[in-house]
Amino acid sequence: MTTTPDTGAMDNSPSLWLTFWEIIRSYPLLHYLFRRLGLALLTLVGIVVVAFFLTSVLPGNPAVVRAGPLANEERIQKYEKEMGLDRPLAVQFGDYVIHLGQGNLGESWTSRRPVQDELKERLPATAELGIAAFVATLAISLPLGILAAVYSGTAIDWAIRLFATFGASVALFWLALICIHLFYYKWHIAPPPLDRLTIGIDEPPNVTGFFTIDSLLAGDIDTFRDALNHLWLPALTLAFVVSAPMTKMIRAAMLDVLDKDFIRTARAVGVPFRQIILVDALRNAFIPVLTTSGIVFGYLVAGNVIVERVFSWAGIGQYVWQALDVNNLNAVRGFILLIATVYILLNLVIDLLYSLIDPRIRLN
Amino acid sequence: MTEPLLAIENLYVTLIDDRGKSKTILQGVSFEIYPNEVMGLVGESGSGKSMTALALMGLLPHRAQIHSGRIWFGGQNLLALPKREFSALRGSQIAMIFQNPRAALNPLMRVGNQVARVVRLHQGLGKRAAYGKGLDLLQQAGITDTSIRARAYPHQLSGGMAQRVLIAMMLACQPRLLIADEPTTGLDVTIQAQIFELIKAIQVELGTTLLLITHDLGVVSEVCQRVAVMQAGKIQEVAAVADLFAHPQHPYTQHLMSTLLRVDRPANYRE
Amino acid sequence: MLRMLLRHFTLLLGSAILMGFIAVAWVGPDQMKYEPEKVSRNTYEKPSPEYRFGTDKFGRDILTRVVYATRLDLRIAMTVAVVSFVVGSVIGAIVGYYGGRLDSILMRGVDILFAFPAFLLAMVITGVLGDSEKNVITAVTIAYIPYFVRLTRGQMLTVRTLQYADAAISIGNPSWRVILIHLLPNTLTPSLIQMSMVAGWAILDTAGLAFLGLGITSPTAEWGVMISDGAQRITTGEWWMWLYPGAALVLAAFAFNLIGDGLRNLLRLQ
Amino acid sequence: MTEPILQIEHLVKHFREGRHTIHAVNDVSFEVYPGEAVALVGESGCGKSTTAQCIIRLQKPTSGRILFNGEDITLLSARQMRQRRRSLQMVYQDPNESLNPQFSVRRTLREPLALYGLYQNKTQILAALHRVNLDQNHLGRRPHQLSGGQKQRVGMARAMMTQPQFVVLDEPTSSLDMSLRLQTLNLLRELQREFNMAYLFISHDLSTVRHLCDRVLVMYLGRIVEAGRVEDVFNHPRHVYTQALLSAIPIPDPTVHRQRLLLAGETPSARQLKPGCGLQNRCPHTTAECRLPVPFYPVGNGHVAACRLAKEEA
Repeated sequence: MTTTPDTGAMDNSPSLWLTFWEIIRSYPLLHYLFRRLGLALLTLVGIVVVAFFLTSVLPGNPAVVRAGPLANEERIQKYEKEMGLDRPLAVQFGDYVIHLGQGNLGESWTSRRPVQDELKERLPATAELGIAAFVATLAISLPLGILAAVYSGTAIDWAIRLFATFGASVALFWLALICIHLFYYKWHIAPPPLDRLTIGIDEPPNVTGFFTIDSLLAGDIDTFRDALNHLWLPALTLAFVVSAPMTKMIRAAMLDVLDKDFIRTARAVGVPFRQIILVDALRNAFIPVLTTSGIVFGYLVAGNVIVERVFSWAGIGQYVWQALDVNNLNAVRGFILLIATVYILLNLVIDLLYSLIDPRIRLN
Repeated sequence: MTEPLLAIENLYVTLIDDRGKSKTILQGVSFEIYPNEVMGLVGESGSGKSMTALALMGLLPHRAQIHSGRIWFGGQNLLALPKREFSALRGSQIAMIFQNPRAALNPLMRVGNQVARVVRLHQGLGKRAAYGKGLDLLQQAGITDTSIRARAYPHQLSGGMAQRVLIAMMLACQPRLLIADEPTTGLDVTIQAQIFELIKAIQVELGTTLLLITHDLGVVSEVCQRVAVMQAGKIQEVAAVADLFAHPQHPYTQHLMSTLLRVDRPANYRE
Repeated sequence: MLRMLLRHFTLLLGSAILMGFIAVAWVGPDQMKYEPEKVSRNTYEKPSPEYRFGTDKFGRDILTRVVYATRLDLRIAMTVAVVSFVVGSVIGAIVGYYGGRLDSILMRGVDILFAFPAFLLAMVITGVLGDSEKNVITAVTIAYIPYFVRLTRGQMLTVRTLQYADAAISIGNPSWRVILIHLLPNTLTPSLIQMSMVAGWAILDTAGLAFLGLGITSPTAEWGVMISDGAQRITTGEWWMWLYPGAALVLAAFAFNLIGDGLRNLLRLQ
Repeated sequence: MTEPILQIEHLVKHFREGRHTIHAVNDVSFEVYPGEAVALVGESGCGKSTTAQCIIRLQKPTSGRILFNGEDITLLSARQMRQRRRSLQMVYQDPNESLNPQFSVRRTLREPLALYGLYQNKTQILAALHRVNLDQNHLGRRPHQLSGGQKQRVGMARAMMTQPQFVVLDEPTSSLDMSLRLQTLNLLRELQREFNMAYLFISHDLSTVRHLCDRVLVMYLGRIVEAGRVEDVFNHPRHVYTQALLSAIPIPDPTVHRQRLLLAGETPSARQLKPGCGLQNRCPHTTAECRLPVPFYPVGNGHVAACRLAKEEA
């Protein structure tokens, strides 16, 4: 597209879209954000397509599963028709996308309820566990990572690295079993690994969906204590495994930064060591750690599925596990979209944080 | 004769390389620096001149260890000082600028704040006063529009500009001994000339003692009064600059002199 | 010499453990006095001289099953690591060198795959493909190919700007020689390290899937399957059912991780 | 008079960098004759390396012609260009980066021959090694087993394997220590005499230029500002930029005292170019005339300078 000045009215009134774009482009940060947003949307579209077709090629026929083992051909066909499985795949996809546009993820074929409602019910359980585990992960890996970097090459570093390598090798479900065996079976410190509250204790009134927070909001100390009692062991188990790669990343990032020229300059002009570590090094090390936190998210979510299974925790991990078992396509798709969306949103937030911390991104 | 400001005696430093082998990289380095002089330390890459400087600063990398030797500064042996007291000398008594000035600044901090931080450390001013003082120092270091430039981040500055910021930091330190390790390597020739003029001017004005590390005998001849020639971890010759060029004593120095290329004379082979 | 041993302690330890596992996988099954899937009346036996690791609910010998599982799990982990490495590196090298539109499209695809944790991706794909050894391998391989694509592409982007890339072109190499002969071999070091890491992850993922009842399923002797069997008895205290297969699994993953760390140390030196 | 081996005509190279256009090379023309060593000097970002990359076609020029033996190589296909590369070679700047770390010296040196079907036996490689003062002990070594100077000599040997008529030398001595620098320059000189090659020597180091080259082209902000025989330009620089550049270089002789000509400020960005002399905001002699396009003024003996002061002397 070329604009030739002084040749007509067109040039004096460029299209609204162009003006809009020009305005955005003149603010680098805004421009950057819009580009990131566009890319995120594109990725999401790709994920919808992949999620749909991947699950559609399932060799097992959901109608057969639903009809039960004793059903005859006729009954199966009836279910296929009812579930829309007899139509061409493209039509099914179009249907799915239209529903998606209306915020409708389809119906779960086992419970006959909308998938989005079921996910909404179960998400807080997963989020509560995940966030608790993440906080614990930071509490473990931040000091360990910094210590290992500052004392690199010493016995402290060696021990921390061994811990990290071992932590990366521990099968989460096995660790969970050991924890349950010790803390519940042997020592009776933890409650039985059965969901989020002891049977007989009512769920607190739903505000956030986090039982610990909701019970506090309701002023119900007993429920809070019970919720916390159920939460700590799975959260710590998960945190142990996730903090292994996190510690490694923090250590590597810190080591990298401590080796930089500007740290040497800061020392050469007499900046105290503590200030160098906590101000100069940590802030700079935060950047690479931030960019890899998608991986940590991956560990958390994948770990959650397993921990939920072992501790019978009624979150979305359990949900998808059950759905996969019976070819509950809409439920699986809903789960995939949910995870992908959260991941993409997370990445957007990371990018935003990134551009706030690092002036080289902000201003280029 | 005046007392030397700094005297290095028989300094041995070993370095453990990646393969775990140790290698002696400084083999009995000894020389003195007298107050108010500009001393050159010249040598080729790997000769140990940067390691000598880092040893003076107590900033040797982890893998390097001082084996033996003494560094006398202000009547104290720096190597015998407790760690804490040695760090207290850094910046206030001895300070150092490095090559690759853009990498020598914290990329996440505005340069004005970096200078102000050093001012606060060494001159005990309040935040605002330190920032104002920092702007003055930046101006002294030859930066124009200081209030705007002080808000810049290092990546927005050219190498020459970044080196001026570092020089402003040195002005804030007002050290008795300033070490400059190849301060213009990587900068353009015309900018190099500007920076050297600035360093010379500041040295004369403040009466700071300067140890200039370089591989360029041209720089030595134009900036320094005395010079130590280093090769393979040893000091081979120490002399006044005029003497060194007129009558190089050590074979290595003589060899260096024979390889000099001069821009003001026709090439050797055509003579 | 002692110093060398100490420096490469992790690599040596990892290799030693792995060698041990390979030996067990190779000759172990022939030495066992029980069959892995043979049912007996001695259910839930505690570890004893007769049953070193005890028995499970069908009276099967846990030790025998752990040994047979070694063969299966190692085979899966190594296949996944090698196949994802080869496929991922070639794709990564080509898109990294040429860049442009092909690169943008492909990397978008990789981003899409990266939006899932590898384990979840493998879980969904296994769920889609159905339960079999081949399908687990396929699923886990697909989940890890993007790692190698991204890694090699990134390496390629760096390497192709180095002067020896220019030199290779300017002495008259055609593009395919520049990519395959000059550049690709110089991008492989990180992928090699990654490969041993992926082997470790793959073994954990395979067992994790089996633990959830996906991929390899009962009654096959597989570590995850056995741990899953044991998990059903977690509240009644038959700890030997899950402890031993889990220990074998973790030790194997540990070996791969040690090798990965050790390789990183070793290759960084050159 | 002989035909030039290389003729650059109105070479222009612009890069896009986000919303900006970098004017790396702006209308550069010169020629190089067989057997001649021509230096292209200037500070970082002046466009000298981009010019070199265009000549050996690692970059595609925005416009302009590059005639090699009378043939415009910007129009050749990739396959045709590969054939021409045999006589058009390059020695790279950084010896640590310009050799494939996986290749032994033998393989590095055999490759250019093998690509043109010229490789017969090991003696060819040994001969090439001897020319750069290395021997058969180095044959099996990989780059990390060689010193910086040895690596650079392998790089030189590689460029000379196919006996090219023309070699671009991209700062081949800038990362070498001073004692190696002279050695390397002398070696380049010998090789040039032996094979009667033409050199284009890209450098920011004027002292090496004075040692090696016959003619010099001084570049600033993507343009050539002064050109002439080395002795003429170094003894009587006519452009203020050349004068400043020469006076900025420290002379290793305490008995020499010079008046230094310091330029104000720094090289402006190559994003927005103003018409006229590139030095107009840094030069103490700037007048209104300098803000208009400045032609080359001849000052005799093929020496030209695009500077107002040169006109008065001409």
